[in-house]
Amino acid sequence: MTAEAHKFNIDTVEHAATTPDTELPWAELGLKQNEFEEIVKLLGRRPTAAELAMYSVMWSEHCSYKSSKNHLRQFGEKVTEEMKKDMLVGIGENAGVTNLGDGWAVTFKIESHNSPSFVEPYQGAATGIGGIVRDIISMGARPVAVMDPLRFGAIDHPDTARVMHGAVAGIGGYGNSLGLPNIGGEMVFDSVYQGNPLVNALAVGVMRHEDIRLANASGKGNKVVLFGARTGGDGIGGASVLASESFDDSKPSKRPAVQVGDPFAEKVLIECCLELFKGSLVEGIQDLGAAGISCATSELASNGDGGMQVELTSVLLRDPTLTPGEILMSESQERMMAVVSPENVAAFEAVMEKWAVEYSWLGEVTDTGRLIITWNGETIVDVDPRTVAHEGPVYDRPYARPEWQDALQADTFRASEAGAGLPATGGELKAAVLELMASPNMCDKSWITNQYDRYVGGNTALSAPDDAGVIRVDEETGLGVALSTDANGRYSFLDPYTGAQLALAEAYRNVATAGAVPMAVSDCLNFGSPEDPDVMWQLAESIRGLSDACMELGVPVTGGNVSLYNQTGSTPIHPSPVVAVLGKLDDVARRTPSGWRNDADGQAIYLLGT
Amino acid sequence: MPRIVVDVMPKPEILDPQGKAIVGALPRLGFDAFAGVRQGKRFELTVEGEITEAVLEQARNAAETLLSNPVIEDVVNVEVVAD
Amino acid sequence: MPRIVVDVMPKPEILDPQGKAIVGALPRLGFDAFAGVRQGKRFELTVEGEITEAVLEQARNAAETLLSNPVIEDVVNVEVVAD
Amino acid sequence: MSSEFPLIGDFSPAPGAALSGARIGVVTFPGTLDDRDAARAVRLAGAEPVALWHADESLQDVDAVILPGGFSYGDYLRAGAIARFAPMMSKIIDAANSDAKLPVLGICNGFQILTESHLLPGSMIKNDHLKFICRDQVLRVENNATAWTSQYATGQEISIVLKNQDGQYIADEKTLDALEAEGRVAFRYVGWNPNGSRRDIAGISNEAGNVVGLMPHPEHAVEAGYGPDHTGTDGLGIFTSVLTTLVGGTK
Ligand SMILES: Nc1ncnc2c1ncn2[C@@H]1O[C@H](COP(=O)(O)OP(=O)(O)O)[C@@H](O)[C@H]1O
Repeated sequence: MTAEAHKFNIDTVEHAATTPDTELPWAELGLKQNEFEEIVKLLGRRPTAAELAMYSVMWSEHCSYKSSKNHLRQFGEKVTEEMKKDMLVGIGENAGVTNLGDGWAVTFKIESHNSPSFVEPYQGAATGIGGIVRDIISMGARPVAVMDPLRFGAIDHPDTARVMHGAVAGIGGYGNSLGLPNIGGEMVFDSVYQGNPLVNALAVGVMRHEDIRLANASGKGNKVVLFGARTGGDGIGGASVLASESFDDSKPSKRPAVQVGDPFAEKVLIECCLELFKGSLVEGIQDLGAAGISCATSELASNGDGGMQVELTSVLLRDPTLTPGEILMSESQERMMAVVSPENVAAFEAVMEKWAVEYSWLGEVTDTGRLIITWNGETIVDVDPRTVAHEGPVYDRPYARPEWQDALQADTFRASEAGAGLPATGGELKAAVLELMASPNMCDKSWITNQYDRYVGGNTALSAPDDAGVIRVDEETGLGVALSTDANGRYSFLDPYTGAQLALAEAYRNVATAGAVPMAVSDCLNFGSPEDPDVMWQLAESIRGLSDACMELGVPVTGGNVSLYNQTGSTPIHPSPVVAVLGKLDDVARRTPSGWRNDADGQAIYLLGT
Repeated sequence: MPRIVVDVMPKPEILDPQGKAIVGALPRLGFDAFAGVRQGKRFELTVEGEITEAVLEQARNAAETLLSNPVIEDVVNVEVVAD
Repeated sequence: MPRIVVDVMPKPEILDPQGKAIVGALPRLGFDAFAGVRQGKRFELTVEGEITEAVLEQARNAAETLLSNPVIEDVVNVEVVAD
Repeated sequence: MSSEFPLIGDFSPAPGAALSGARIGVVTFPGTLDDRDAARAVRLAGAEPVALWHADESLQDVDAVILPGGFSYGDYLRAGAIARFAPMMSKIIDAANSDAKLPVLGICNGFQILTESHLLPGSMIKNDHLKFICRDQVLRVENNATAWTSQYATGQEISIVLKNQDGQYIADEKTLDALEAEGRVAFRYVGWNPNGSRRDIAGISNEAGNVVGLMPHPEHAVEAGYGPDHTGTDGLGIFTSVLTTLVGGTK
């Protein structure tokens, strides 16, 4: 064995088989006893340190959806054939894809980056944009716009300025540098978000049908490549127990808990990927987000038709002290993994050199059905990739309507009782309107939107302050898309079933009033701890409400994200299902801006609806 | 006038995109001697009057609270410079 | 590993918007000892092997041509730092 | 990718374009963002856009060059500082200074690259308010005798898009006096100075008038519906100006 192999006390599969009684830090890595036992059962032996690292991140709530999966199924079940007719790729891939006609397709998705944005608002929000944009690229699309629904604590709380200005600057700093127009979002202040701001990010991309790419590794002998930024210790600060793979007492080296984004690297990555797609140089592709290489290798392998063999020492490192387990868990940004057939290797490398993007070949697709990861030739991971990526634990968490729900709903404001406070004269009415308009949640948002580039690309037909953002897709025909995101945590708190429906209805209306036909939904479900039956009820009701409403309106959910454990101590945030609706315009020239037009003198005003 | 210099650098374990871009550019200009570059900040604080220990203490505090972001940066130096 | 530190500051006659913002913020945080602040850049160049005079000369050149823009900035310092 | 439909803003000359026969290069650096937009503006003005790659050394016989906006090399170090050393820039600097006086336009990051290259005097520092700003901005055309402004009237006010983080134009007093005395201030901000630029300067030219740099983005105001206030097309004049210059005409 080389000195390199001895750099760490490598825990090989062979070693694991002969040392069944080694104590493993599964609890520190967030696994429950039953989950650890399940891993031992699946493997028929104790996991190696590297395997433990992979299972622990992939079976986390964030990656496995273990608390929400049983409920999320409704999005796939409550759909008619009619709703499916334009769905080219549904839930389960990096992002859903919807047919726009004329050979065009659109993909969009919304995700959360809540807790990183509380710790370090600028970088947390910036990397939130970076992550969602990579999801869109990995579908084969050119990203064309972003949106940012935001929720912060009370506007007059001393910490709100830190989080809010940092997050807005980070979203601008990253999104502007990528050349993606920001076409809308939300800004809500409420003390329930004080210790738990919601920083959600949406990206939308367009492609020709034939350019759609999926995250799968097929074709024995095809090569696996990692490209983009080097792998550092980012995001594994919390899992420092792995710094010593043999779990002895040696001191873990420093691991950053926050990630710093490099928008320039991501912009180059976008162009580089588009050039790969144009030349049909990749068979499958996956972005690296949470759970990094663990996620990319296990998902690519389990979506493919065989297995995968990877040599982990081939990964280019920013920090040479990283251990195999840490390399597998690292969340370093601006990386992608692709599967390339041998005849395209040279052409692939030429594209990398042109854009000066670093890459390294890690291994290849096999027909063994196993994901095998070696460290200097010694096997440190030997698993069925499906057990890592798709067959993790699923929980039917108990839930029940909270006891306090009735009292909450009964606590209403009746004008007749509180009459004294209502405006009676024209002057009072005016004062009330002015007060409302000046309230933090209603007042002008241009201090935010002026920090975002809304023009880049030259295809923005509507953006703030309009109800929906509109982007032209085809310059010849004017074909385009409209997007809006909405949520109201207070409504959802009062009645989660109806609240989620209202969020959908609002986003749907915003898209429709822009002149578009609503076609698809993506959602970001921001809730407290699923281990709290009250919160679990809110989540279950919201999903039931949203899926029922989608069926009613005939728009399918094509993707989304669940963010749980948004709470301070035992106090959860209000249930906040952020709903994004995408619509289609045959010609964006016919879009309808909101607001009175200067040339509208003398035109009639109608109020529609009930 | 005497000044207090405060130097702030990105933490070593944190990605420094600026330093990375500079490292990439140097060899193209014929500067091949450097293996790595990190870019930080240098602040010069001027003081009217004398730099007492109390003033220096203020500078150290300001360095930790306002001039650096302790999540991603380290204050590597706070010193008095005369010229 | 020994490093070469290059310090670059905005020219004195140029208004430095970042420094100005910091001067404004300091008293609000109770730091009242400072009359002015200027924000510049500190680069740390790492070298594999020894820092010879030739390497130092490269660093000086890089400082003047790439790391600073003489229209707005001065290179105030190029020195070897050991640790 | 099929070629019959251009992917959003792909460079493909519109049929029937290039009536003037002019070929205008648009340079892409790593991190350039508005190259597709600049190419579209060239096309709408009636010329043929030619994509130029920063690392190449051939100007491909173009008749003029645009350095578009964006964040070349992330704007790391200083905006435009690293891009200035690209091989393509050496060619452009030579061609701009040659007897042929190649017309060169730098928009935003392109303007920053031109100052870093010393094709234009002065420099850009952070906006005085330290934030990125995106807004519809009114400019006054101060000099219509440059290669890129001949289609405007001197004193004409135009509304185009402004978006930048490091847009505060500065130069020493002597340089500023000289720029004014020689009529080399091409554009000034009107109504409000959005970044603290000295003497409200939004754009300048070199002595010969073939090299122009400006912070705001004319390429985002060339198509009704996608520019300022959903209607503005005031930016198109910049691109038609250079065509007029190339065929030797004036307004
Ligand atoms: N964080 C944000 N990012 C981008 N755009 C935003 C953001 N917050 C609000 N906006 C935009 O500002 C405009 C006004 O927002 P808002 O007052 O929430 O509108 P409405 O009440 O009509 O939903 C909308 O166009 C919205 O998309």
